[in-house]
Amino acid sequence: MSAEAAVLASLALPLLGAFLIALAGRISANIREAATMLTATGLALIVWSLVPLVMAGERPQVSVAEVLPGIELAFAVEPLGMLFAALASMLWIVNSLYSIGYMRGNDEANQTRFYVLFAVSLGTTIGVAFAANLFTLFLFYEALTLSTYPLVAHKGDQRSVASARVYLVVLLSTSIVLFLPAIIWTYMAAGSGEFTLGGVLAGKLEGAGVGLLLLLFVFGIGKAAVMPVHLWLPAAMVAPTPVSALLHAVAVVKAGVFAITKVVIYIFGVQHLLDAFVADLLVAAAAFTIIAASIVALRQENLKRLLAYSTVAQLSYVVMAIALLTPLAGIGAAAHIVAHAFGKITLFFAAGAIYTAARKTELHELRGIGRRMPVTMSAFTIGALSMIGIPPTGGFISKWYILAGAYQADNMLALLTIIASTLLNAAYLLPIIYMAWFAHDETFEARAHGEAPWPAVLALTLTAALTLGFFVFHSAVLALARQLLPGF
Amino acid sequence: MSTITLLFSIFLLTLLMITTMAIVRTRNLFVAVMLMGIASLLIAASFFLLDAADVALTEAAVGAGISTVLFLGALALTSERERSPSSLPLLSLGIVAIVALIVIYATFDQPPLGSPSAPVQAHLTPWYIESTRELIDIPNVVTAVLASFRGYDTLGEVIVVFTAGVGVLFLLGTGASASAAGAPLSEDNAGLRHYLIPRILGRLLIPFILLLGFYVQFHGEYSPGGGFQAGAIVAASIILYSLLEGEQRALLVIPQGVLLAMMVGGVLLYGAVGVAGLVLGGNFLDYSVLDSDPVKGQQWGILLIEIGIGITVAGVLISIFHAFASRGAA
Amino acid sequence: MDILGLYHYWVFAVLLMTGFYAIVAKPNLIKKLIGLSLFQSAVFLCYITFGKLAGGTAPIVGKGAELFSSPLPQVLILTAIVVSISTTALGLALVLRIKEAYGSIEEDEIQEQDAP
Amino acid sequence: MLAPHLPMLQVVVPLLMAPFVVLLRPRGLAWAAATMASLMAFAIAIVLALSVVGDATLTYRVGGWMAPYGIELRVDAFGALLLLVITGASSMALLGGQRSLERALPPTREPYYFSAWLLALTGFVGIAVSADAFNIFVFMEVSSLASYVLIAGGPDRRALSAVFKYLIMGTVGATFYLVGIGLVYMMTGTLNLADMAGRIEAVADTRPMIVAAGFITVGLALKAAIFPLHIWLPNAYAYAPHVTTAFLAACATKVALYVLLRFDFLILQQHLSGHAFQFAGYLMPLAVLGILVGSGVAMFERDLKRLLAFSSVAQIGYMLLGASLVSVSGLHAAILHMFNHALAKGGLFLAVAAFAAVTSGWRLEQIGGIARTMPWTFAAFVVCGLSLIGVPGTAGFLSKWYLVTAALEHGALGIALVCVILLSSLMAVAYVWRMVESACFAPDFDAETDADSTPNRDFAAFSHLLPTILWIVALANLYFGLANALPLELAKSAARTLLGGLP
Repeated sequence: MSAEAAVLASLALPLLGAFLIALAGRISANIREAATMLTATGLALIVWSLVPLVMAGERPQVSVAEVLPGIELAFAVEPLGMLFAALASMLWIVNSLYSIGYMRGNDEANQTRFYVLFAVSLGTTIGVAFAANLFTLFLFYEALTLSTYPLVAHKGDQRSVASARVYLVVLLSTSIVLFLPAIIWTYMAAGSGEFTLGGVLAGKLEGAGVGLLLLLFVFGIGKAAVMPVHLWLPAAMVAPTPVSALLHAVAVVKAGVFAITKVVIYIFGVQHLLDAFVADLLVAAAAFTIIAASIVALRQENLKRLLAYSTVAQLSYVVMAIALLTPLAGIGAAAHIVAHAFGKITLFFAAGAIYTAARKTELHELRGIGRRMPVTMSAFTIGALSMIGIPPTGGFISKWYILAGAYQADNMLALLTIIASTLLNAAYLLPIIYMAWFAHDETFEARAHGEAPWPAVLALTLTAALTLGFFVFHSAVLALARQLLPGF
Repeated sequence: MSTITLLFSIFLLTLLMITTMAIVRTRNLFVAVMLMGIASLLIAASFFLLDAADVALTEAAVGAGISTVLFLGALALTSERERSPSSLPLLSLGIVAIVALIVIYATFDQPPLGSPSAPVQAHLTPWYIESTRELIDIPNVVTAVLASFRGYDTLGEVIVVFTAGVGVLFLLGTGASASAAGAPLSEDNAGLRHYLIPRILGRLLIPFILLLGFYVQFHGEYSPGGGFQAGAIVAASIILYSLLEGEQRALLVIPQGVLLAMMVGGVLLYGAVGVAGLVLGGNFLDYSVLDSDPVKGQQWGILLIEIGIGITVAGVLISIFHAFASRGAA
Repeated sequence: MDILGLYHYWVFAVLLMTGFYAIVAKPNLIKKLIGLSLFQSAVFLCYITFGKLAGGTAPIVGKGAELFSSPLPQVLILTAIVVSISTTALGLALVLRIKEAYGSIEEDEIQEQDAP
Repeated sequence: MLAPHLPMLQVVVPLLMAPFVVLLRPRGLAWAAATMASLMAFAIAIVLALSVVGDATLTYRVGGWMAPYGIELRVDAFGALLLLVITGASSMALLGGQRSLERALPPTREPYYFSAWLLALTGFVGIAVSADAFNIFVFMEVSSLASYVLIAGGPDRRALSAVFKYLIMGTVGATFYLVGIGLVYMMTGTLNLADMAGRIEAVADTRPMIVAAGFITVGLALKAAIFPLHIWLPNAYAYAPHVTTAFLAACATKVALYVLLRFDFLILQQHLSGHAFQFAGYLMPLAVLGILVGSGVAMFERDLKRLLAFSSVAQIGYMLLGASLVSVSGLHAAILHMFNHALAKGGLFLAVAAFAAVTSGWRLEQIGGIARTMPWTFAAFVVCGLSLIGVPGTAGFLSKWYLVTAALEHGALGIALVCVILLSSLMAVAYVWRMVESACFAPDFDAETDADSTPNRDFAAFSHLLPTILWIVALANLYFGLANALPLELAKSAARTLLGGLP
């Protein structure tokens, strides 16, 4: 299969899979889930087959249609997109495994719809990853919002419908009111929205306009959850946990920070931003988000909401890293996308497993749960350590690079923020771990459960292993990220 | 125009304005409809003074005749008195006054009435008069323009009439056709049969009205008249007949099915003439190709489409009348 | 001649607005249709007026006359009259159905009935 | 051999089929004949559209008489695009609407209804191909009278009062137009549009011309339901039979707007000094108000069809806004939006027709849970809804994109306009999502507890043709969101023609 065909196949396969899952859903649950696993595996194989090519410096490109004059629906695989697509497709396999356990364990309704929409969401995520220009990015960005909306509203009760409404309104309105005008402005100023190394705006847009446009992008890409447009993310936590895990810890939110990264590197151009002295705005916004979200997380009672605020903070790490505009920070941003994905998906898997096995969602209910669910809580601990950035977890690697990048940029604000937030992370995560392992729960019914169904446990074990593994085996990710360096 | 006609014209128009004011003011709808008939006749007379004999004839037949009958038919089924409005509609008066002033404002730059250099007279008119003589060779230029030069408009006009017929039948149904055809004639639906004088007079009149209709139909090329006027006049005579003899008798003379066939047939005849032009190598509605002599062809075409118009108009108007009348009976 | 010409146009304006007034201000549906009829008649008068040629006759050639009023406005108005009566007929049919459905032909009473 | 006659056949085919249809008695036959005629008209429209690509113009002399003496037909890119919309909407609505109409109409009235349908189609295409001011009036009346009939077939009595209002306002509009062209005719002596444009220069600054421009604009604005003259539209659309609404919502007001744009740009603007400024000065605020008020009312409307009707008022505002920029790019956006909006709104109303086949009504709470009973139909509904919002990848996005870029050419004013467009897009998200939420998450509506609705869970009445057609329309929304060469080319060429070959 040629590289171009692989790109198209990676976009088409999830949609085809969705169709097959819909058909299989009419026959039996087993065939449907087999179809899901098959689609996920197939997608991962295709996407990963592209990795060696991209590492070797190739950039496969496909243009599908010219939608507007000079504006094409086109795809191009570059290192960052490759990284994102590879990450999402790999985690989809694990997540599908987890979903089987979770959805069956909780006897959820409308499971076929769930799997179909999940496949569609993954397809659009790949579209975001491989987008070759702003228009294509925007198209798949919106499609991702719309295809995940029903997943958020999955339960269909009043609370989830209301939360799903918040989700949709925040994401759609920011994208329409800020992102779209920013795109149009870019096309009008630069005459192109093609992702080009070194940017397209240099010499086309100067002065205050650069800052304004950057802000439009950053707040328009609501999926990156920079405060105050983060509101949708806690709201999205009403969704079934597999959705929160893969989509709202990896695919959707990473699509946001990924889009910002792409805009900074390929639309503005690092040099251009440095010349315009506007990136500090972005650093400040991200720093504020990190600190504020961490403080809010401290006050959460609900485990998933706590994790959501933690995600908000961690996303801004990536945004801040990229805004530092130094090579080391750039590598750190890419590494953090991966490391945070592994860690956070593990945490969500654990939260979901606890809910499935014990119906527990609030922090105070977790007393002593480590004894009844040792595997799950071990994984949770690894994930939490990675969030804080303690070795030997993946979180340490990415934080290290970001810290180094901040030194390189001589940016005191960033340095202080990272240190402060590490302390805050520890402050809200370590008590949970302590409580789970060392506190005692006296109530009788609390003891009447063990681990979650085996597919779920297997999945969270795998991701915990990945979190640990990333501490050692991160050279491939860094190699991919280094390919971005000519942009700095 | 002599001074006398000028004065007469002004007199007519003034009378017309007074009549319309009265129409709007009166609360009695029956009076309003009757005054409408008078206004139509006044307008028709003005048209005649302005050299528009064809239009005058049509306005008299349609405006004063058919339209009055329809309004009366509707009044019989609703109510004759208009409720008095709750307040004086100042807003409406304001809007109306402003638009009136704008229209009057427009009049000050107009070319003076009757000037031969006015664009209306100078641009197209001479060509029409010349070409009618040369290419069509009938005396009535209005008929020539109507049926041939702008025959497509006239087709549209027939379609409008047909649409109105379809619409009224859709809204009101074909009425009592089912019962009327077979049922014995009942006494309460017998029109004015018990009144001797109108009945005798009416019976005497009907053949003459019909005859007038056919004359207007077939003499339209030479003098004012044509399919529309003829259709309206024929319809008027049938309507008079049904008023005198009752709905059911009228439906016995021309049954519902025939009326429908007339509505459809007239349009199709017109369309067929158009398509024939197309098939014979000309454009749609090109009559010249209908005969080896183009002028003859034009005359044939005009004759045929005028018949088509007449049939459709008569069919539609009579159908509408029956639909209204049967609604009352039901 | 000028005076007459202008007078015709003014009558047109007055008729137009009398009809328009009946349409917008009268709640009775039949009165509205009467107004509509008047409104359209006014336009007919306007067209025929500017088709008139001083000293001309009806455009029927071959009677010795050489000056003819323009036939085109007359043709247009023939069409317009037929359009007008068609609209009136359809409007009246609607009024009959409205009367059957609502028992009234006054606009405000109908609106009251529709307001839940 | 037929090729040169196609502009004429476009009108003649539905015109001559209409009387036939009245005679077809057995159930279904009238529908079949009307559908066939409509599909033929659609085929002709496609051929015409393909043959005018690249700034070509087809003309036809009816009766063989040359313009300006006879009546001329003229099909340019703008007309061809509109023909596609009209005939396409008619064909799709007829194909999908058979069952829905069978339920709505008593069998004896069916032939009249379908005849009126073809007459309305005749009227619309007649306007689109005509190059003669008075001929446009005649066909406008054909289409209007036929539309009144189509709407009056609605299921309850409110249809009647709505039609009466439409009839009065529509006739006033047409008569205003007649007064306007009468004044122009008086000053120029001609009715042919091209001839008129040539002769208007000499009388450009006279008072009757200014008043004529006013009358024509107001009259056509009434017909096009431009805010605030839209008040006839919501009820007329809401109470008409669903299929009628799908047809008329897709093309009726656009035809009037088409005439308005042609008149204003081809005849008045290029020859009256300052007219371009007046046009923009009067119509732009109306367009903006229409957009905001229409969307705003739609956000709070509970009746599904009224909601969509108010959204139409807003969408007409978009088209007008594009036109009132008086630039090629603005017109281009406006004309493209005519096409795209027809796709979206036609599909939405067809979906309502499908919903109504199984629900007891079409208030928002009555379609509760419809997504569960009719998932495919609902999915198509959502696609069309997204196109209405202007989500990328759908046809609606493209016209919004062009509208925004066109507005941005106008500096500070442009930025204000962009804000309006974005704001109303948000409002569109809100009202589309209210429908989606009701359909997905509201509890199944219990007809027994609702006094004024008739319980109607009659699945048998629901044919498979309608969902198929709906999906064709929905896919067209997606297709023209990505591969839009034909409408784009036509719209561009139309915009160029309207602005007289300006680059």
